[in-house]
Formats: sequence, structure tokens, C-alpha cells
Amino acid sequence: MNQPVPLVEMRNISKHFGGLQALTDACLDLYPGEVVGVLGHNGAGKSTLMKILAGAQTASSGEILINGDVADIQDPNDARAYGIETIYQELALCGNLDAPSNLFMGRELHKWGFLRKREMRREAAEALSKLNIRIKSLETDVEMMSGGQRQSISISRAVHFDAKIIIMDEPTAALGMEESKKVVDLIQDLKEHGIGILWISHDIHDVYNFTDRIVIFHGGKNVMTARTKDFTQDEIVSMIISGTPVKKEAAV
Amino acid sequence: MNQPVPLVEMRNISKHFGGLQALTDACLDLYPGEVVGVLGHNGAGKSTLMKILAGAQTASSGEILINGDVADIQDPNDARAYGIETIYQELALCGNLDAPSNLFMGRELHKWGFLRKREMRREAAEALSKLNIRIKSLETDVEMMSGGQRQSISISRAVHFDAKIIIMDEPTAALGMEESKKVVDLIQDLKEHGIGILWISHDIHDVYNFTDRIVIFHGGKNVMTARTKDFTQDEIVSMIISGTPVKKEAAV
Amino acid sequence: MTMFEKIRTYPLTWIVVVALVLAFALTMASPYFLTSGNINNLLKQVSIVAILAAGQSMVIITGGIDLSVGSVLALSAVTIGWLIQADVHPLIATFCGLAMGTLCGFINGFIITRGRIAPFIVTLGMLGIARGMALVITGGVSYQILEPLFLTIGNSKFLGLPIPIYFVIVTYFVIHIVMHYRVFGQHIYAIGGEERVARLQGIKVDREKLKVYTISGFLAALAAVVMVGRLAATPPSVAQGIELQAIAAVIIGGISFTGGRGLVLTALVGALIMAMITNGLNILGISSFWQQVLIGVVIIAAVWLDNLKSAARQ
Amino acid sequence: MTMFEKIRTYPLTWIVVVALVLAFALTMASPYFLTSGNINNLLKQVSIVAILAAGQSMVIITGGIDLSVGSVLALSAVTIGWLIQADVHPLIATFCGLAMGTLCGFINGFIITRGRIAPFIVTLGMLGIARGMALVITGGVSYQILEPLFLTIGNSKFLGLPIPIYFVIVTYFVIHIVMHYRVFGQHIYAIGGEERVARLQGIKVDREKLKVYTISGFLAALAAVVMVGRLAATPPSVAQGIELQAIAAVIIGGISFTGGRGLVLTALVGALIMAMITNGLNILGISSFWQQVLIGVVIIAAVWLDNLKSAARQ
Amino acid sequence: QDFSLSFIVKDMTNPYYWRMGEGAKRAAEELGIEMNFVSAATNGDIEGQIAVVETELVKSPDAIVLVPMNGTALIPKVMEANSLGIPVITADTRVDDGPGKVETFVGLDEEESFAGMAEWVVAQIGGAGEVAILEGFRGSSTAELRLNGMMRVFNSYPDVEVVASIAADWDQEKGLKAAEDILQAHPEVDAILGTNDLMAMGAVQAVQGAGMSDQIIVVGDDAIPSALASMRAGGGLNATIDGNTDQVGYEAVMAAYRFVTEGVELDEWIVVPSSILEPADVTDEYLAARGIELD
Ligand SMILES: Nc1ncnc2c1ncn2[C@@H]1O[C@H](COP(=O)(O)OP(=O)(O)OP(=O)(O)O)[C@@H](O)[C@H]1O
Ligand SMILES: Nc1ncnc2c1ncn2[C@@H]1O[C@H](COP(=O)(O)OP(=O)(O)OP(=O)(O)O)[C@@H](O)[C@H]1O
Ligand SMILES: O[C@@H]1[C@H](O)[C@H](O)CO[C@H]1O
Ligand SMILES: [Mg+2]
Ligand SMILES: [Mg+2]
Repeated sequence: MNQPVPLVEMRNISKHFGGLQALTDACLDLYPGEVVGVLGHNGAGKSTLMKILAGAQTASSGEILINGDVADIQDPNDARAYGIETIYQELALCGNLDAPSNLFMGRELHKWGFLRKREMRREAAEALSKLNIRIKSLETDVEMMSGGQRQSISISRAVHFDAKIIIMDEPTAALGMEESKKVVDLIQDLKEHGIGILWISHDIHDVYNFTDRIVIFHGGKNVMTARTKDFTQDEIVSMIISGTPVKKEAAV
Repeated sequence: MNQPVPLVEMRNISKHFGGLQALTDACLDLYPGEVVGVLGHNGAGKSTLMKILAGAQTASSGEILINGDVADIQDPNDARAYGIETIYQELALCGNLDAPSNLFMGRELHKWGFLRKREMRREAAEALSKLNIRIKSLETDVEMMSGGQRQSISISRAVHFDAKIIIMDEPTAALGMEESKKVVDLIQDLKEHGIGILWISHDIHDVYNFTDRIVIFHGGKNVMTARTKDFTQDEIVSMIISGTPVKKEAAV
Repeated sequence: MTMFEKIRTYPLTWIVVVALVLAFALTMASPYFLTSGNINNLLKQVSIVAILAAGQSMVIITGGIDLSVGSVLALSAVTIGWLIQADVHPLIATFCGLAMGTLCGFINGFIITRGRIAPFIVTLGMLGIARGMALVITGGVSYQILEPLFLTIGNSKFLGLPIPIYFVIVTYFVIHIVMHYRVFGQHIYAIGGEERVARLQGIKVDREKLKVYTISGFLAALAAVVMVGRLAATPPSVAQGIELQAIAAVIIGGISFTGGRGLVLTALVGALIMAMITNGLNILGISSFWQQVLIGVVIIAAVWLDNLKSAARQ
Repeated sequence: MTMFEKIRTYPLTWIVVVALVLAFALTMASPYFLTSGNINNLLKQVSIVAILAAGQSMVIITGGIDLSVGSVLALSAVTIGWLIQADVHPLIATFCGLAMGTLCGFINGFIITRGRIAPFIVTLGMLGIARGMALVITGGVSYQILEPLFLTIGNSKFLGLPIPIYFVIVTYFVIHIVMHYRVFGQHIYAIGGEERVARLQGIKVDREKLKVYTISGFLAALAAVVMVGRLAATPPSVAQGIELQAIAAVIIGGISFTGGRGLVLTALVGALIMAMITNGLNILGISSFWQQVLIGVVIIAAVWLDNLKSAARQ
Repeated sequence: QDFSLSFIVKDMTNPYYWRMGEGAKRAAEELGIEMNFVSAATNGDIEGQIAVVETELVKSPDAIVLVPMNGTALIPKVMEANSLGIPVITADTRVDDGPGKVETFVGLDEEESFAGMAEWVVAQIGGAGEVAILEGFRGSSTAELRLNGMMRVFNSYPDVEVVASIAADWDQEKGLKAAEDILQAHPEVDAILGTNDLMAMGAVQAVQGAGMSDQIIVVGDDAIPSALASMRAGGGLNATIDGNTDQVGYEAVMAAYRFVTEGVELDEWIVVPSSILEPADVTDEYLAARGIELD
């Protein structure tokens, strides 16, 4: 906890889908310049919690504070207004459009409503090259692209605009080694610019090496929130699997 | 090369999409009871090659031999007839159907055309439990499920029927640690039953530890085919990234 | 899920409630609405659209559309009429009429699957072709059909209910079984959900679609049998534009054009709602100008009411 | 991509080839087809459906449908007629007619987006409502419009071409710009591609859809202006069933119901193909029975021919 | 002979125009002239009929006989023919007065003949009772004229009440449904007037289905073969207007020919008498005279 007011604070978020309880009193906080790893087994509720913060879903109960104030996030535009950008696990791309169109979707560059296609193309090419991704033609519809290529577009989009908070839901799942490495570098870079990052990942190495804190969920409930380095990698794995916190003085 | 006749041999496969050349003279072989890792950067053409074997796409040129005979694979049914099962990178699930329906899609259990729903449900529950996946209700439509849950269904489907050759296109990308572990165990188990497995993965640790051979692609072309342990992990990584083979006597 | 949960989320529940609300309103508005005579009426009137809607809903669940049903109905009807006036035995004539409709449906399915042409275009083409053929066969003439077989279908009752409604009951019973208890039905939902995936998983998509359009053609012919009974005649101009009613019944019931979802039984309720609106307005003696306006308003309102279920489910 | 590649894969190329093949066949079949008089006719005849098809294609690209265009056209036309016979200045009457159509479109869009009701249902409702209102306003009477403004639109030429075709040209020019050079158009394609994603990425989906239906209503009213010019009258029964023609034009052009894809200009060629078929068969003096059959066959054949492009592209 | 004539009717799905065509063809054969007998695809498709007229004009026929789908909307096409010097004759339905020049109108007066039918019905029900009307496609001029004719008569009898007037769009099945509903809401109804035979035949079915054939009079218009057959079989249709449709076709062709080749001035209206046909009138002689075969 390096600063007094958290960028994001999610308090007692519950969410049910019909009869299914996906989240129960889930809590999470994030400070500027911090990378928080969000961990848990498949179906633990990680994506659901992130979607609630992103405005893609609404919580059944609980509240969200941004910079200490209660925030009313009803839809994705509300979240954006708070500077929240999201890389969705399902990527959220329009397969019928090309990479620049997807990158600028909803925020097209324009002059009096007329698209500045050339500019968007150029910026998109630049943004994608930062991730070292090989895309043969920027005119190709996204649905024709490989899994990794698509994921890169989704990542580029989230970091291209000035975000304060970035949600990354398994951003490197489809990426090659080199491409993953670039994303991890990118995360460090964003962190240095004071951006807060929520990072969902199943890759314990990356999480251990590159997050400041971790939050572990199990069956929709918090298991533990702690500074990453207060535990060993094995202890974290054991908490993810068992769903019970490892007792330790240092735990927050 | 532990046996004389390969299960699968793909020879000089090329594929272009309009002007885009995705594969150029790609070659690959697979023997019974063998796990071959298919490696390469994003967009290298791995999935395209696998789709051609699976009958989901047809090659522009080249030929496929199964058990030494030229095979004519025009559509997924042809591939199935050769005992080829596929876990697609995009999973290939019908979001509007539940897990049992997806698992048995196209191979429904029935009596005189009447569905044996209860049996399918039971078998599906069993199959999924083997992967240790937590799915709260088997009646839920697949599109409501988490990324990992969906991937598990896709995996269960590929291994549930008697396959001789299983293509796994990044099967653990969305899985948690424990769940991934189960899949790796499963692969070992299938291998022992003489099944040949093509495994695409970006996880170099898993590939290094659990494959017999590797094939590396770069920009649609073969870089190297070799026994995994003939190289170090770092050498493999370097080949994937650079696209040029590391010179060694032991290379096949 | 509790029993109550189950009922509450069953797709049929809300649309039935909507139908009941409408029936209640009409009963309040006119003393004639809830008479046994009028209920009989309604059952007869709904029958043709209801039969067509059953086929249409299968088609729509695959993600397709069948615009040709009205014309195919007419062609089947005139086939029957033409054969009967040529002294063919009514049962054989009926059989040939059914075969004609089935053939039209088969041709639709064949061109859609082999030619990879949009169902909208193919069935629009068939709409013209079948209607034209009906006119060519008859030279525009309407035959009178006074065969006891058809008079019975059109005017008799069985167990207190008009005969056409039994056609409807059997149709929906069979289609319901097919859709929810047979492999074929399972495939239809898969195809409608994601055709590409269905193909990857080895479903013979083309064959199954061919069957669906063939069934839709057969049901159009079955509706023709009822129509011939009701009219005691086979005017080649009959059932123009009825496809829109059949499609509307399906959509009102809650099956969506997206495909892959929905319960065929809801189309029956959708057809009933449509029939009640027209019947109710006729009974109330609303002028024909305002009738069109009101039909429009009530259709929208009914669907809006039905949509409230999603709100209620939260 | 080479220039040749580019032309070959441009969506317009093949459908234009299909249209040319059809035109060639008709020229061979009848000496009247390729006369300047008949070309003029064709241009006038295509104009109304073409204007409607422009709006319809925008709607279909969002993944929706607008069944109400024929009725909205009629309501706009009778609005103009009614005002003119009440001695309102023709320009003001025209303005009010355009406003009426636009309002109907707005209401469609409003109910679709606010009520979350399927476009099929809402616009089917509006089909009844607008037609009914047209009858209510006029009491079923058709007004004669002998204003020079409309007579000019209907019967004069400019630079050798009939005036209605200029309405078409301007419409397609504007819509083409909107769809391919403006942010709004970009949003329409995104919505049609994947509405959920468009929403997640902050596109105001409801607002954009509202605009699209409003434009479709406006274009129906614009078509009404041409119609009034052509008929010199405002029969409230006009343009019945024309929605099917407009939709068919769009689909023949190659835009699919799936949404998110397609070039609006192809709808113009689609409308032209439809008009040529009818015009050609009329000229050949084919009996109206066989005409229906042939129209069906040719529509399917045209689309089949167009589909060959995918084969050719391999 | 190189005389060409375009005969344009509304549609051919209705046997009514089929009959008109038979009369017209008889005349054309007698005269040995070339005739194009054409129509739009459906009744109601005004644009479609306009396109047909435009196409026919391209062929520069010597004359046009037009059965306009709408009395006002076809005026511009009449004017276009005028400007091309092609004479126009209307039949069955008039174009409204206006700038279009029509050489003559052949046929009956829709409004008057329906007024006549209304009078006949009033007489049948003894000057008092309930009547119901099945309207044609509203907004089409034929439907409006027929309705006007009937309403004028019914309104003049204080004891006659029009209890229902429902649009059934010229269609038999819609006629059947509307009649069924009328019988529910107004079981006391004495007469149902179909504004064409198709709808009337639907009503006959409804009345029979309700077992009320003895109480209710059903009448139609057009004297199409199936209506005649029904009347002959005592099948429940009580009367229909015989507009001598084939005669209309015949006279129209004759008039066009004489006007062009002989330059005779035509009367403003060539009246083809209409009559109300009752079952007893449908005799073998009648059918033979009209060239209709019923089986
Ligand atoms: N729209 C929905 N309707 C019904 N159930 C849902 C919905 N979305 C998620 N769920 C359920 O909520 C639970 C949590 O899902 P969530 O996607 O949040 O898991 P996750 O932790 O992200 O898992 P993964 O690691 O596999 O991505 C799962 O059981 C899932 O099936
Ligand atoms: N249907 C298609 N149309 C056009 N291009 C395609 C199509 N499918 C794949 N491609 C292109 O072919 C190349 C290879 O794609 P492929 O999916 O095989 O890559 P991959 O090796 O599986 O990558 P990843 O690791 O990201 O999954 C990519 O450049 C991709 O954009
Ligand atoms: O006279 C005819 C017929 O009555 C037809 O049924 C409708 O159109 C009218 O013009
Ligand atoms: Mg997730
Ligand atoms: Mg791949």
C-alpha cells in the first residue's frame, strides 16, 4: 500500500446469474502504478469481477469506488469515463472489420465526422509493431487472423488511449514467447507511468515476477490479498488450488 | 522415429488465402504413441496446417498420407473417418447449447434416432470431471461459461471418442494451473495408448518436458524438425524467434 | 431449480400469459368473444397459419427463412382441386397435393444447400414459381370441391372441436418431439447456433437443412388440405402474403431470426395471438382503416409485454 | 494487390457483370429492350425501389429489417396529397410529407432501441399503422396532384435522363459517403458485425440504430415524392408489398441478413436487376402467369451467377 | 392486318379478368388483329401496372385498352399515351376526370351497379334488417366506389342497419374469416354483401359452416365461373352482379379498332349493361351464350 487513496476499490461485489452465484462479497483494490495479479481456478469469477468494473456487466450488489468516490458504472462508457480500459478474455473484436477499425472502434479519428483513415492506419501499424506482431496486411478482416494476432490488436487498443486503469484478462494466453515478453515489458512501462493494472493470468511465473500484489479467488470468494513477495510461488499455487489461505504473519 | 510407417505425413503443404501465403511447402509427420510439439510465432501458420489435417480447410497444394496411404481429406468428416480429432484454437463450440450437447455434437447417443439425454449427461459429467473442471450446472449454455470451462469441454470432446490422432491447438491456453496439469497428464495417458498427438503450444516448459519431437514453423515454412531433447530449451526458443535452425549434428 | 423457477423460465410461460391477457381484454370488450361459437371460430381460423408457423419456426431456428409457404400452399391446393375435378379419387388427389408441396420444399432446400444461395432469395423465387404454376395449371380458375372428405375437414367437429385443430395438434406434437427428442432436432439447434461449428463436428448440415425445408413444404401442403376443406374450393390466388403472418407468429412467439434458440410451441401461441387480434377487432366492429392501425399496435404491445419477462427474471 | 485483383474482388464487379449478362440476354430477346425509350422507362421504374433499397441496405447492414417502407411511403404520399388539396403550398406539403416519413422511421427506431423489440415486429407493426393512418387521413380517397412541381418530377428529363433517376443518384452518393467515409457508417458496420462488441467499445449503439431507421423512413418519404410525381396522385393503397422488392434488391446485390458487410451500391444494381427482369418479361409479352414463374427463376439464377465469383476467386 | 392493340388489365389471378380476356380475344380474332393481353402480377400493385403501360407504349401500339388499377394514379400514363398519339380506351374501371384524354369508357358504373345490388338486397329482406359488407382492398378505387354505392342506398333506409363492414382484400380466405366473425358478433344478420365473388364464396362457406344458409342472403359480384357453379348447385350464393365482363372486353376491342381504323367518334360511355343474376337465371342457355362450361 504505497499510497493512501486507491485508484479502484471494489467492495463486497456479489453477482448471480439466475440461480448461479458467480461472486460473493468479492473485494479488490488497486493503487496507481501498481500491478495486481488476479488469480484463481477456472470459473472462480475473475472475469466476471473484471467485467463489472469494465461496465460490461452490473453487480447484483456491492459498490465500486474510483479515487475514493463511489462510482456508478452502468455501461462500458461509464467505465471509460473513469479511464478504465479493458482487454477482454474474449477479445471483443468485430471480426468483420480490419485491425485499424477495431483499434479505433468508438474513438475513430475524424475531421467533422469524416474518417481520417490514413492516420488511423498509420497509428495502428505503429501500435501493433510495438508488440512485435507480424500482420501481413492491415486491410485483412480480423476474423481471418490468427489467435495471437487478434489478441495483439485487443491489447494495442487498450493501451493506445490514455487509460488510468487497465484490466488485462489473460492478455498473453494466445501469444508466442516473444510476443508475451513484449506485453510484460509493456506492463512494466505502463506501471512506470502511474497506471494501475489488473492482470488476470494463469502463468504463475509471470505473475510472481511482475506483479506487486495478488488477489486470489476461489468459487467466487476472496481467498487472500497479499504482497506477491510475501509468499513463495508454491504457496500461491497451493492457495489457488485449495482455496484456503496459507497462514503467515506477513499477510495483509 | 520409433516405427517405420508414420500415422500422419503431411508433405509440401502450401496454402494461400487470396494474395496471402500462409504456408509454403510445410511438412510434418507423426508416429503412433508420439507427442509432437508444433511451434512457431503468432501467425506462423500452425493453426492453418492443423486445420488442413482436420479437414476444416483444404490445402492449395501438397499431400497428406495416413498410415502410409494418400488420404483425401476434404471436410471434417473425412478427417474423422481417419480417426483424427481436433481441439480447435477457437474451440468450435455452439454457444447456444449446453456442455453435453457440445460434447456429443454430431455423434449423439440415440436409440432409433431418439436422443439418450440422460446417458449423454452422465457421460459428459464424467468426462469433464476427469479434467477437474468445476461446472456448476451442465444445463448451462456454453456461451455463459468461463473461458477455461469452455476449453475443457472442447478437450473432453476430442478425447472422448476413440481417436487415433489428436490435434491440440493450444489446449491449455485458457486453463488454470491445476486444470493444465490434468491435460498434460491426459496427454501422457493417450500417448501410452498409442495415440499420436500434435500439440501446438507457446509454453516452452511444457513442450520441452512433454513432447517427443518438435516441429518449428516460421512465416509458413519449416525451420526445423527434431527430437526435443536434442536441443536445449534456449536453443528452441532462439529458433522459434529467429526462424533459423541451430546447427547441430544430432538434428534430424 | 425449483419447480416455480422452472415454470417461470420456461419459454412458453410468458407468451401464454400475454395471450391470456389479450383474451381477457377482448372478453371484457365484447360479450361475443368468449362464446363457445367464437372459440370454435378462432380455432378454425388459427389452424392454417399455425401449421405454416410450425414449419417456419424450424426453418427460422436453422437461421433461414421460407417465404414460399403461401404460394406452395396454393399450388398444393390447386393440385388437389385439379385432380378432383379430373375425377381422381380424393385420397389420391390429397396425396398428390401433399407430394407437390413436399417437392417444392425439397427444391427449396436443394437449391439453398447445393447452390449456396440465401434462403431469402431461393424461397422468394419459389414464391413466384409456385404461384405462377398454380395459375398456369388452373388457368386462373377456382375449382369447387364438394367431396365429403373435404367438407368434413372444413365443417365437422370431433369431440366438440373443429377438425382443423386436430391437424394443428398433431403437427405440433410431432414437431415438438422431433425438435427436442430426436437427433435431427438437436442438429437443427446446432446448425442454427453456429453452422460452421456444426459442420466441423461432422453434422451433415446440408442434408439436415434439406430436410427442414422439405418439411416446411410438406406442412404448407398440409395447410392446403385444411384450406381446401375450409373454402370448399381451390382458388389459385389463395394465401397471398400469408408467409408474413406465419413468420410474425414465429417471432411473436419469441423465436428469433438469429437462429439456434426457441421452442416451436411458442409459434402456436404466436399464431393464436395474431388470430385473436383480427378476430377480436372484427367482432368489435372496428372500421377497416383503424383495424390495420390497431393490429400494428397490438402486435408491438404483445411482444413488448413478452419482453418484460427478461426484466422480471432479473 | 494488383489493380486487376482489386477490381476482381470489389463487391460491385460481379453483380454488375450479372446485370450486364441479363441486359445482353434481353437485348437479344427483344428489339425493344435496348431502345432509348425503354431505357428511360427502366430508369423511372427502378427509381422508387432503388431509393427504398438504399435505406433498407443500411438497416440490413446493422442486422435489422424494415418492413414498413411501403406503408410509410403511402402515408407520406397521402400527407402530401392531403395538404395540397387543402391548398397548402406544394413545397411545404412536400416538406411535411418528408417529415412524416422521417417521423415514422424515428418511431420505428425508438421502439426498437428503447423497447428492445425485434425490428421485424416493430416494422411489421408500423406497416399496419402507417397504412391504416393513410386510409384514415384520406378516407380511402386518392387525390389528384396536378402541381407542376410533381408533374416535372414525374415526367420531365434533365440532361436526357428522367428526373427520378437524379433522386436515386443523389441518394446513393450521400449514403455511400456516409457508409464509407463517415464515423457513423463505421459504427453501422461495427454494430452489424457484433453489436455486443460495439457496445463494449463505447459506440452508442441505440443512438446509431435510431438514426438508421430514421434515415430509412426519410428515404421512404423521398421515394413517396417520386411516386407522387409518377402517379400525379396519392392513392392510399400505393406501394403495397414493395418492401419485399426493396429487401430482395438488397439481398440480390449481395448484402446478407447477417449484417456487418456489404456495399450499399450493390443494392442499386440489385434493384436494377429486378426492374430489368419485370421490364424484360413485360416487353417480351410473357403472360403474367409465366412471368411470376420466370421472375422466380431469374432471381435465383442471378444470385447463383453472382455466387460464382467465390468459385472464381479461388 | 397490321393493327396492334395493347389490352392492359389489373391482374390475372382473378378469373374476372380471365373472362374479360376471352371476350377481348374473340373480338381480336374476328378482326384478325394482333393483341397483347397483359397485366400486373397482383391487384394492388399500381407501380407494376404503370410499368406495364410504359412497356406497352414503347411498342407503339395503335391503341390501348386500359383497366386502370387506380382511377387517379394512371392519369399520367394516359397523358403519356396522348402525347405519343396513341388513343386510350378505358374499360371496367374509369380514370378520373382530369388532363388525361380517354376516347371512351366501356363497362358498367361500379357505384350504380352496387347501388342496384343494395336495393335488391333491401327488397329481399323486406326493407328492414341487418346487413354486413365485405370490402375489397381499401384505398383502391374499385373498393371505394362499390362501398359508396351500397352505403348510399343503405343509409337511405332507416330500418336497414349496416352492422359490419370489414376489409377482406378481394380474398376468399379472408372473406371466410371475416364472415365467420360477423356471424359471431351479429348472429341476427340478414345479408352479407361481398364486393366480389371470391369474398362472397368465402362468406357462403362461413354461412354454411354455421348452418345458417336459410336465414342469410349472400351476394357477390363478377359472375365468375365458380360463383355460377355454386348458384346452379343451389350452393348458397343468392345473387351476383353480372357485369358481362367478356362483353366488356369484346366491346372495348371493337371500339378501339373502329376508332383508329374508321375514325368514328365514340360515345363518351359505351354502356355494357349489368344485371343481377339469381340462381334461376343460371340456365344452360345462359351458360352456353356466355361460353362457360361448368362440370
Ligand atoms: N453470463 C453468464 N451467465 C451465467 N453464468 C455465467 C455467466 N458468466 C459467467 N458465468 C459463470 O460464472 C462463473 C464465473 O465465471 P468467470 O468467467 O468469471 O470465471 P473466470 O474466473 O474468469 O474463469 P476462467 O479462468 O476460466 O476464465 C462460471 O461458473 C461461469 O459459468
Ligand atoms: N481464413 C483466412 N483468411 C485469410 N488469412 C488467414 C486465414 N486464416 C489464417 N490466415 C492468415 O494466415 C497466417 C497464419 O495463421 P495461423 O492461424 O495458421 O497462425 P498460427 O501459427 O496458428 O498463429 P497463432 O499462434 O497466433 O495462433 C496469418 O497471417 C493469418 O492472418
Ligand atoms: O371488378 C374487379 C373484380 O371485382 C375484382 O375482384 C377486384 O377488382 C375489380 O376491378
Ligand atoms: Mg475468465
Ligand atoms: Mg493458431
